[in-house]
Amino acid sequence: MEISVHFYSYLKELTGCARTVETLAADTTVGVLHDQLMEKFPKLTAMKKSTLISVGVEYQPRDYVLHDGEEVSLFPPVQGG
Amino acid sequence: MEISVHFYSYLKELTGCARTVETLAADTTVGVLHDQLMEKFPKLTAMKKSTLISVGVEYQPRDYVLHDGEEVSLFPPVQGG
Amino acid sequence: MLNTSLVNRHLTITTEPIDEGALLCARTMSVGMGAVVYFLGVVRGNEDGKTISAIEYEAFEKMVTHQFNVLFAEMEKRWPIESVRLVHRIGVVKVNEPSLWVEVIAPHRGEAFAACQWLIDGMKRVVPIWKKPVA
Amino acid sequence: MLNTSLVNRHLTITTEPIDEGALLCARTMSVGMGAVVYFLGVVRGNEDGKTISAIEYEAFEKMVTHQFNVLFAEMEKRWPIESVRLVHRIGVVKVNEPSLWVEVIAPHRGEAFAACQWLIDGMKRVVPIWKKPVA
Repeated sequence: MEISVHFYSYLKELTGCARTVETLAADTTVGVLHDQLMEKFPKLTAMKKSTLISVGVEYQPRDYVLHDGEEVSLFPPVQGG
Repeated sequence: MEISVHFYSYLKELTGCARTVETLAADTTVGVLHDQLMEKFPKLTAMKKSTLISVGVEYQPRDYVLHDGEEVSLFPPVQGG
Repeated sequence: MLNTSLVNRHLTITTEPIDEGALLCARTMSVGMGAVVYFLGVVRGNEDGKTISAIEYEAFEKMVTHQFNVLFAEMEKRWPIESVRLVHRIGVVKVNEPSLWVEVIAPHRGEAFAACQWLIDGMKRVVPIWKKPVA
Repeated sequence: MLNTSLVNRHLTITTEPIDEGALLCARTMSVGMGAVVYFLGVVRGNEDGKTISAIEYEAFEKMVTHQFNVLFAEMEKRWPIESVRLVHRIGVVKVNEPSLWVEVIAPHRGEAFAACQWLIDGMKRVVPIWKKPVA
């Protein structure tokens, strides 16, 4: 399945791109996708602990099972206000 | 000595007047003045515990010793806002 | 009490309606300030379960001014505020109209919220203003 | 999320300056309401000890809207508020200009202060907006 991944704030600067498309086996989890992204963009590894991950507009844990066509976003801690 | 006494809010309704002048012996305390006022205006007695007393613009305790010409105010708990 | 602090203090006790727009226009704040907290107390349509049309506020004005200045001085010791402005309306204030407007400006949010709430709590403890519901 | 509550909810995410005067004019409150709490977050002239001229705010807008609505719904369960209005500016916001405006209206002061502070704390936890200082 294909999953579109968006990067925000300084994660975008670390990867050098705002968006990538990953091809994954069925039933891949958010955690496995994150590991795969850190292999592809090694600079993401330093931010591993503080990275927040959403699927669509909801936060999801590492064991969330992805579905074809879902949009995943990775970003650092939020700082509104 | 002469002490001018002002009543505010519903203490004014209980006494029926906004102001009275009391003639007191030297070194009379706020507490003694309050007792004398409750004798003169018995309806004040019911409010004894909750009555606040200021001399000029400062709150003073019952043992504060009054001086000639000072202005005393008696009023119920405040309710601004 | 002389205001010897560098804090912008503004206190108005008035029988006129509170003009939020004008108060807003008169606000000044320096580049170090990050938080403005603003409170408006409005007369509600019922008091102790009874429907009312207004509240009449009575004040012992000379003492009101003094006690507010004591509170301002204490607040300025506790929090690094740059500005405190307070307007309290007295006389008859109709339902749905504001009787109190307070604004506190400080570098950070927590300070501004804490100082503003402390000031209102202090006012309700020591500032000689009283209410009488109008039927 | 559909807003099925009777609460007046207003959310704006905008690159335009925040117009407090216009927001003030658009306020409505019923006769049962006694408290308006209003917060303004303003860009300060230094960030982490460095002098800056502005902050650039980036937002994941679709998620921002959703997460604010989740916070509003939770807030309305916890406190009897009648109205919550929030404006967050994005893009470049100059020093001394507001980036955030929040207003909460409730029957009593304590509820309005608690709800307003809870909303801002919640925003800083879950709403995907990020800052970048501009030198």
